[in-house]
Amino acid sequence: MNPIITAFSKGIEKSGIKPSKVSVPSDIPFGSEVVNHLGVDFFHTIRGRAIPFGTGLKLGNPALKVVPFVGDLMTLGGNHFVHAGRRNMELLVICVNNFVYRKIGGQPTPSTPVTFSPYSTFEEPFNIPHLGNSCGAVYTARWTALHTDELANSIAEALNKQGLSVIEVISPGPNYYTKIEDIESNLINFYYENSVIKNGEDPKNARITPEEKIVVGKFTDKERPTFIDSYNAQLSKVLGDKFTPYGGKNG
Amino acid sequence: MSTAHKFMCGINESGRHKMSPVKTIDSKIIHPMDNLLRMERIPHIWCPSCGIGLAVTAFTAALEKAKIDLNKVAIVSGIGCTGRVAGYTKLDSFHTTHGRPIAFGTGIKIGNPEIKVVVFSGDGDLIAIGGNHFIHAARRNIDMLVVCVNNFIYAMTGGQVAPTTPLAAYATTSPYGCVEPPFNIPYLADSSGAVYVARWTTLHIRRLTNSIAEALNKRGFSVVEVISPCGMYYSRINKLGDGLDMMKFYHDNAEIRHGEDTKNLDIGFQTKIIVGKFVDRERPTYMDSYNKWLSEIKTEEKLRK
Amino acid sequence: MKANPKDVNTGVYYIDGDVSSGYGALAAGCKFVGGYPITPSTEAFEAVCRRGPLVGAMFIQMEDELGSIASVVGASWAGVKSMTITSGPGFSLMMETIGFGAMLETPFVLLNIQRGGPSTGVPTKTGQADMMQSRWGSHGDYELIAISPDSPQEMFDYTIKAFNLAERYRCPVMIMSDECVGHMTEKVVIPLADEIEVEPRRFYDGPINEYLPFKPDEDLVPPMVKAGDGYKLYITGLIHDERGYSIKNEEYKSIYTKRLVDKIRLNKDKIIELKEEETDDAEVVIVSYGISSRVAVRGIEKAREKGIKVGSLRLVTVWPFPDEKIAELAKTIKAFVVPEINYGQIAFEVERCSHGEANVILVPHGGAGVHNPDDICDAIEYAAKEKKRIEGVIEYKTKLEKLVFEEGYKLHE
Amino acid sequence: MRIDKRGVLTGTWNLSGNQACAEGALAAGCRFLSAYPIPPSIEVVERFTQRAKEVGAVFVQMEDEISVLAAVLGASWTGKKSMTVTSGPGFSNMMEHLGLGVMLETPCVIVDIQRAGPAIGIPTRVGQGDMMQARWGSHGDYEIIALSPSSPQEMFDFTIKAFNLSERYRVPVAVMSDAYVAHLKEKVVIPPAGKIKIKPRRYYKGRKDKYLPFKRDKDFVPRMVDIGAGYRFHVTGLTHDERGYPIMFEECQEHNVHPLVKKIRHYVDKIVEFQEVETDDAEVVIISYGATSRFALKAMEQARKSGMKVGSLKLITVWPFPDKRVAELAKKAKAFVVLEINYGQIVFEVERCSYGNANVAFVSHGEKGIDNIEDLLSTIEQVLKEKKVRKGIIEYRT
Repeated sequence: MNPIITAFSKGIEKSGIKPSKVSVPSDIPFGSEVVNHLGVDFFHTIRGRAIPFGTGLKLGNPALKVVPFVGDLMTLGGNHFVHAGRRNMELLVICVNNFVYRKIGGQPTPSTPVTFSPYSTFEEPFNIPHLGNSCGAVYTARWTALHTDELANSIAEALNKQGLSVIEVISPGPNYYTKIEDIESNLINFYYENSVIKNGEDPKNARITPEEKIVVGKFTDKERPTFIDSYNAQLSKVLGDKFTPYGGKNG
Repeated sequence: MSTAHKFMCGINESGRHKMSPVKTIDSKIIHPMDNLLRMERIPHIWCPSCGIGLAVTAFTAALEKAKIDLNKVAIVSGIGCTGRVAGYTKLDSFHTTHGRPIAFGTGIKIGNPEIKVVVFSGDGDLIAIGGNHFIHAARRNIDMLVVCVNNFIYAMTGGQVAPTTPLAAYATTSPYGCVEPPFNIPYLADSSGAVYVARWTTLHIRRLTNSIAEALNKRGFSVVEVISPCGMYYSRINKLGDGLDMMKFYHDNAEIRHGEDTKNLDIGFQTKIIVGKFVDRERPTYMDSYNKWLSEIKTEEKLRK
Repeated sequence: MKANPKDVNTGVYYIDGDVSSGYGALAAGCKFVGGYPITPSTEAFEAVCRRGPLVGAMFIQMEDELGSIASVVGASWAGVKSMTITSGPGFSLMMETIGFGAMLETPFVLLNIQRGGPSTGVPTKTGQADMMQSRWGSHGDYELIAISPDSPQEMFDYTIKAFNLAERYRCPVMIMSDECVGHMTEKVVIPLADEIEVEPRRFYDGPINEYLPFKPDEDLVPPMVKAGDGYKLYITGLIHDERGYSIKNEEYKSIYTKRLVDKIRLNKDKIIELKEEETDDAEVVIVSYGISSRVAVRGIEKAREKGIKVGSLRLVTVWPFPDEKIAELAKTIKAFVVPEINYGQIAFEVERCSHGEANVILVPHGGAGVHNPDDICDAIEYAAKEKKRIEGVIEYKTKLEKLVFEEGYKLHE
Repeated sequence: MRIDKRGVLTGTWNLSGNQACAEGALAAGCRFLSAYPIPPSIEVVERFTQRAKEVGAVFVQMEDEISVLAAVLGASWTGKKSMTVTSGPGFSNMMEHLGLGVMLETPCVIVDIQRAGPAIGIPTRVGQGDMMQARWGSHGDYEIIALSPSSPQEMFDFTIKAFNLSERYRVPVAVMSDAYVAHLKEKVVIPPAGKIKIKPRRYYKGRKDKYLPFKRDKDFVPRMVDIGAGYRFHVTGLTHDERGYPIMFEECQEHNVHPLVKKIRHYVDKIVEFQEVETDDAEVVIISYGATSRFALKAMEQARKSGMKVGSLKLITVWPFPDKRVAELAKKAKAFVVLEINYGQIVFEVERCSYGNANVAFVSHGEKGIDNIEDLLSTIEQVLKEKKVRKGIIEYRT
């Protein structure tokens, strides 16, 4: 988690956005000191509901930059994710992917208790950038916990995007992974050996499979009217001056 | 036999593409799908000009076409107009909670892999509240057929905006026009891993039938989207005329493009509708990978001993 | 504080309870509604969708009820009054997040237009079987407030009251209406803005660095702030201390969640609202709420014609429950008669609070319809006649039950 | 009926409550488990998955608890005994499908390892805050059965009991355990397969075309068939007649829903189970369930030593609630002391059933860790001093 937080705070800095304007609904608990250091507002929501909670925050006060941290790998929250993408709700979803495909690094073996992975170990995981992209996200990227600088840049970039941005961060987490020490010991090499940067790659081809290396990079960067934009556009068109546009890009 | 009846049996005026011969019991014409429909439930609840009846006709015809043991087919529906389909088909049929038929069907499939599970429900049910189960079942590649009747609106509750309502279309909860871009269901299914994806309108009754029959014999998560008119709400609120006008619209604006890349299948308000079979691929189903995994463990343990 | 004239569509209307409640919400200054269509509550949401944009209120139809309520909790923390609208099945889906809202002491209003249950039940017809659920539906210990209006006019008035209570006590407030009231069309008078009392959110106005999100005032309710004002909020659904920080296992003292319960239990008397009629010399008292209280009126009249002294106690706020009131009535009367559209929920509460000093007769109804006033009248007669104390809720056998189970009623040919 | 021997791990073991629960399920013939990982219930799934391959049982991890219970209901209709295991937050998510299970009268078992709530609460700490939720958590009117084990051995026994009850009454049965019992390791004796009583599913054995899914026997319980057996039946969550077809009249509602309540309420005496210790001469009766009952007994012994006449009533089935027995005891005893790890849930039921005949004192174990019994003892002393019966629930400052 720590490298991600570091990258996150760097990213906020780079983006030039006041930390106080950033709200972080998350189903991963942050340390209180971490939050103090970041200077953001933090909401530890129930599992899987970070995105709708963020939707509420954003619509309640469009001036906010809302950055949901999602740790459940779109299990409970999958529906909220795809719909936020469809609406192009102005959120930056940072999906911390603790899932390590079973064959990578030879651990865990198939007999690892399935309950510790967000999916049963024999299931194919979601290709999150692809899912996000196909649901209409305007920005998708994937980095490993190792690529802190790239991650920071991505976050800075995404924070200034209008619409739903998704950044998947591959990072092993003890909660989901029994033999974590095996991996941590040689994490650096592990990611060096097992990841390859392909910016602009079609996320469709960025599946995480045991055979191929983890494809990382920035995949999508497009423009689409956000929910609030199209809301204002449509209603002004129909209601004319009876309607005062809501919030707007920066509240 | 009335024209309407013929139409319902899928027999057009020229008598072409009969789905099944006209059945009679002591010279009284009975519904040709008598053995597949719960006739005691007819007349059904659907409004005049609704397309769901056609989808059911196609489905029942497909069941016969697919030549599968009907006792081993379970049909699961959710809530909504299409949710009532389970109540009219004479199979093991379940009318479950809103948005959960896929989850319920998953339980049936894994509880007894012999059963062919068909989830027959609407867009709001499967894609809005059931979206999570939809993408996850596709990812897992649960061996089931999903027939998603898409009428662009929540009809049962009186015409609220749905995640399939085209931009700027009107609905009671988007009284000033829909502001949310709709889902492209085939694309969603495709990108979450469905092995068979097709889309037809209720006008393409024969192709739809064939498609469903094909999908019934497909191993894995198959999705057939059926674009269907809702004369009572969608057409009325948007002033699109009655069911026949919608059918005419499909006739003029539906274009068949097999194998089209699913990302080009967006549907706008009264724009061209691209139909056809888009995806047909092979992937190990959930039970396949489960059994593989199981055998791996067992061999591993043998080695340990 | 008075309502904002912009939000209030003053006038005399002929509208149904749902719509009236929607107008009430906007009049109370509600600026965010997250909903999901479900019969029979849709009209309320539709009303907000039509009128909301004109008064600068945002609405969104989420992908499901889980999403709609989560967005409402979020919006409330963004600083706007917010509300969600649903019915039984959606209510069940919201349970986890309702507990979450209570834990975060988030003010929001939930309008539940009850329908016949369980499960999908009878979507288009009435029921009152979610009453206990509204109190006990989420896991863990919490207390909240539930109001049960019985007319479109009250739907308007009590929606406003609900918002006021929510802001006052920083807790979710349920409007437990039912399909009958929701779809009942009556005259509704929407007063001038300056006749509507609106409780503003209690915002914290001290130095930023001294702010503790969960440090209560003397009435056990902590003041609130908005997200994005630089307070570096740390809000968690874990059990937490005044700073909002989650508490480590070893230092676990449940003082925090205790306050969640106490802030309602100790402020009970201020919250509870009852409508009492001729209870002073009554021998039988009808305890009712929502639509049942209107059906009961006829039953009571009939009984009075027969010369029975009948009083009526109507629960406007069902939760917190008026324990003391029931207890003191129990001393003076023979029996309570509780007509409700379920097979016994509030009746058990009445039984609990009557401490064996008065009989409790339940007039049940499965839903999909309302009581036959004759049943209520007969129950009252029986209650008045019955000499001895009978332990347990006496379930009165209604005409409907007799018809269905004894007189061989044919459901289908 | 003959039970599947493969499931029974006969012998004496040292198991945690969670493991015992999994063993109980397998012994009862449960062959389908669906769950979403949530502490403190994970060990059940682990144990189950480890043993599953030996007994040909299957575990499915769904995307959330909503789909979990939906899958369990579906699997149950295929003839497999099915269950799920969860904790507070998951239990809340299951509420809608609990209602569906009741409406479709689908036998299944829900194990809720309670933790401190509300919301996320403290995932690793014990709590008993879901007791009322088990009874009232889903919308609409229904009755349900809930058991509350207090030791790993009981986790094993009650899980089997739960399956039997759910097959007998065709209702979802909740096993309301808690983190304390779930993580407690104790001796668990698993009897030989022959010694374990298993209630078979009540199948319909008649002409296929005559089958009515909701035609009730005298005891209000309808008979079941499996999917794929060729009955071509229909069931719905809507209000339905005995054919399973929806009919939206109040008559049908009465006809459909009233029996759901009756089939439990009329057999309360058959279902209800509790353990009494020295209640005959008791002036104060401690009422407890689950983890707390262990400390209730401890406190009782101490109190007896110091000459106070104290008995204990331990609830085995919390729902349906033993109204009659509590009422009887209320007449004999001076007072009840109710011990719960929450801020008052079952104590309200006790107050209800004591009809003003006995004082009802409440001790919340939320305050100071669960194993401290001083509060309990001092409460007993103080309640004994009470001269007359006080209205409402008494909470002494301790």
